[in-house]
Amino acid sequence: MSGPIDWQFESWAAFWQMAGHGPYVWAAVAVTAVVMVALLVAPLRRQRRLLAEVRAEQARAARRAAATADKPAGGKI
Amino acid sequence: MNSALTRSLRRELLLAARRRGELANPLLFFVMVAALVPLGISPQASVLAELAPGMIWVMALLATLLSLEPLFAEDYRDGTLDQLLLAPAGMVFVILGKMLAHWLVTGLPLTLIAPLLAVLLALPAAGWLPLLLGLLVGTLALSMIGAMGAALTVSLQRSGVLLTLIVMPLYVPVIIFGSAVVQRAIEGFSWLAPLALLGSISLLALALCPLVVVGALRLTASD
Amino acid sequence: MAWQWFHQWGSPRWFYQRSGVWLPWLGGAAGLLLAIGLVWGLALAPADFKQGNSYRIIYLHVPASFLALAGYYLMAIAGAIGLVWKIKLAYTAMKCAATIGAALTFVALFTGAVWGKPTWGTYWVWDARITSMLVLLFLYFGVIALYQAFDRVDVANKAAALLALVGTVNVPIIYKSVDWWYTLHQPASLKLTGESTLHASMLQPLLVMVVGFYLFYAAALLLSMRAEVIARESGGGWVKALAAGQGGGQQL
Amino acid sequence: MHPLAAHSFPPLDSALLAFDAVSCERGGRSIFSLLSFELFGAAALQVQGDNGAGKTSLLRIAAGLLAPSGGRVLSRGEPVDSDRYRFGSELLYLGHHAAIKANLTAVENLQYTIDGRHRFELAAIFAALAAVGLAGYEDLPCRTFSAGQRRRVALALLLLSDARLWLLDEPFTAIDRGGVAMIEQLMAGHLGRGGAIVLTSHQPVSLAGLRTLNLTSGADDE
Repeated sequence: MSGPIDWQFESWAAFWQMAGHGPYVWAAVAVTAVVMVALLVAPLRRQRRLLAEVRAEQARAARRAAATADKPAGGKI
Repeated sequence: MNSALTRSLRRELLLAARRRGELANPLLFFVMVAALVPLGISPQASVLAELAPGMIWVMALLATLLSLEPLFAEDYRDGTLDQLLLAPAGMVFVILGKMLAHWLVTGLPLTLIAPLLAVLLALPAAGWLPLLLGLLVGTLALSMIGAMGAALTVSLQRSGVLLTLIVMPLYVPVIIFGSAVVQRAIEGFSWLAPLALLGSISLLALALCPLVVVGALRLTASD
Repeated sequence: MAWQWFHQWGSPRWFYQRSGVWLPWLGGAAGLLLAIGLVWGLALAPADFKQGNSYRIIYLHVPASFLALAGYYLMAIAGAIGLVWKIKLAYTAMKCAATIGAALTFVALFTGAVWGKPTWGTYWVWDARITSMLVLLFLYFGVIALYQAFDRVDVANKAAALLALVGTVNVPIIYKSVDWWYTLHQPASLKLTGESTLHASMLQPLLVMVVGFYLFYAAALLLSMRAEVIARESGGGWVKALAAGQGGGQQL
Repeated sequence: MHPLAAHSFPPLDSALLAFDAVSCERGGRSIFSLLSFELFGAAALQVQGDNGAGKTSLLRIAAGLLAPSGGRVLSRGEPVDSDRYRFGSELLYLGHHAAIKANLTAVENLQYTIDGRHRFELAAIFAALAAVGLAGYEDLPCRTFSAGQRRRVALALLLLSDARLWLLDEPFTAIDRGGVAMIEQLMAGHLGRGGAIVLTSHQPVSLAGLRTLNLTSGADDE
């Protein structure tokens, strides 16, 4: 990095304004951040939902076993 | 009676939610056709602004046509249509619920995504609000009138093209008043008159189309 | 040995465990690089003499554009591997790459449009590069829509892989035809992402951001593939054990 | 015993369903003509005949889906079309295809019934699904079901609905042996409550008091 860190903007306000171009730059940063966070969070939530579905399937199988256990001669597919 | 309407509406929306992937197709079509216009004609904003009102309306019409075919076809195939015809609680309301659900699932999203097209086709700012209001009202008429075509052609195998043939002429007034609303606004005139006419067409369609659809479905069930 | 390693990738369980090990490192590195690159690009790099500060969007737009295109080719290659060697994991990679690629293409388009406003006064300009990017987004949506249209997964895999391959052949043709179309209609004017020579102090943060984006892409892809693998192997014993395990505590 | 509905139907003063010299034409070809029969409570009629003899057409005419080319269809002494609402609410028609939505789960198919008239509690739905042998499959989407399972979901609707007249078109298609016994048990229960059934089937149906009507040979053995 050549020389000491030279901040381009004197204050946070100037950094936010960016000489008039602030809204555009920060809008772009915001949308990019939202999309990237979504790309990380969505798979994790999907994984949790899928594992919950696996548990529900096991409960379903238990119900089926219970149904056939008490009336084995009953209508079974 | 309106409980039949609300229950049918809820049922159809639940069904639509289960096929979310398919719902995006008319929207994607809507945006893609918009991208083809400049490629075909010219990227200059001035040229595009001239075409934008009419183009957006034609594209909304084509996108609605695209989504009409499965409206009754699936019910016809799995036997649900017979049960629909036997609904004692006023079949008209059950059908109306189905048609409103179709509008909520295709017409409304088309309206909400229209600003994106306005940007792509460089529509002047004056035309944005009229475009939204016009589409909001107009897509209702598009769905209602389109449902009639779908009901008439439900029992045919390849009904896609025939459906378009039947319905396109009926869409002419909607297209004329729809693009007139936006055109007038861009030129600075009052755009309420065409909007009011468009609204009356939609209300007329809302009242009469379900009856025609019931008749058409009863017709197909007895062939 | 290499062949055996190549086939090891075939077993989803093995993949799930290996990716579990790499993921924290990958995610950490990506986060670090992105943070450094962003601060460097937004706060430290000098303003462009012509465009002022709005050029700083380049630190998001260019990496996203790179990944949009690279992601498409990666998706197509994964599809090809699936078709040729019948490796299910390749199809999984293809499906997940499609979604992430589409998202990053959207980011590229959005940042490009926002950048266009201060530069040219309107959000959307039919610039050659951006138009091609829009067509690329439609290609992505095409692959995703085709994949979702089929109920049976194996048919969906093959169909989507085929469409992706066809797409790769078309992408260069599309880009060239759009360039030709653009020069046909457009009077000479600044190309948005032309090779205007960037000063070194502006270029360095850009490189950091590009690497950061690639690492992020890899991390997001692995995450998405892990969820997809669980979805496809939900019948498997190891998934049931994982479900039981995850019923209580949280372990990756 | 009918697991759900306890009450039985009130007595009838005239036929629940009556064909008065009904004839049917399809594409210019006469399917059957001048057909008459009457169906009172606690009675079942099996319509037999070769393929194309018009069994399904007969049921659709009875349900009001198909207009007869001649004669009248009466219910409680009046033409069916005069009061479609009353006749509709007393009737349940089970066609060739089980009117089941593939994307909905079994429970949702019964919760959101098409004609919007029925409102069943969840417990009743689960009991009905268990009675037709679908315990454990309640919250699965029906697209994962076999044809037999989908038909059972439609049969569960028979249990839940209070319709007095059942019109069943080939109710046994795609049903295994255990299922057939279960359906016959359901029909017996329905007759016990004073309901009426018209069904078409190629299989022999073991049901007390069953009359058969053969469309091809025209025999109508009372």
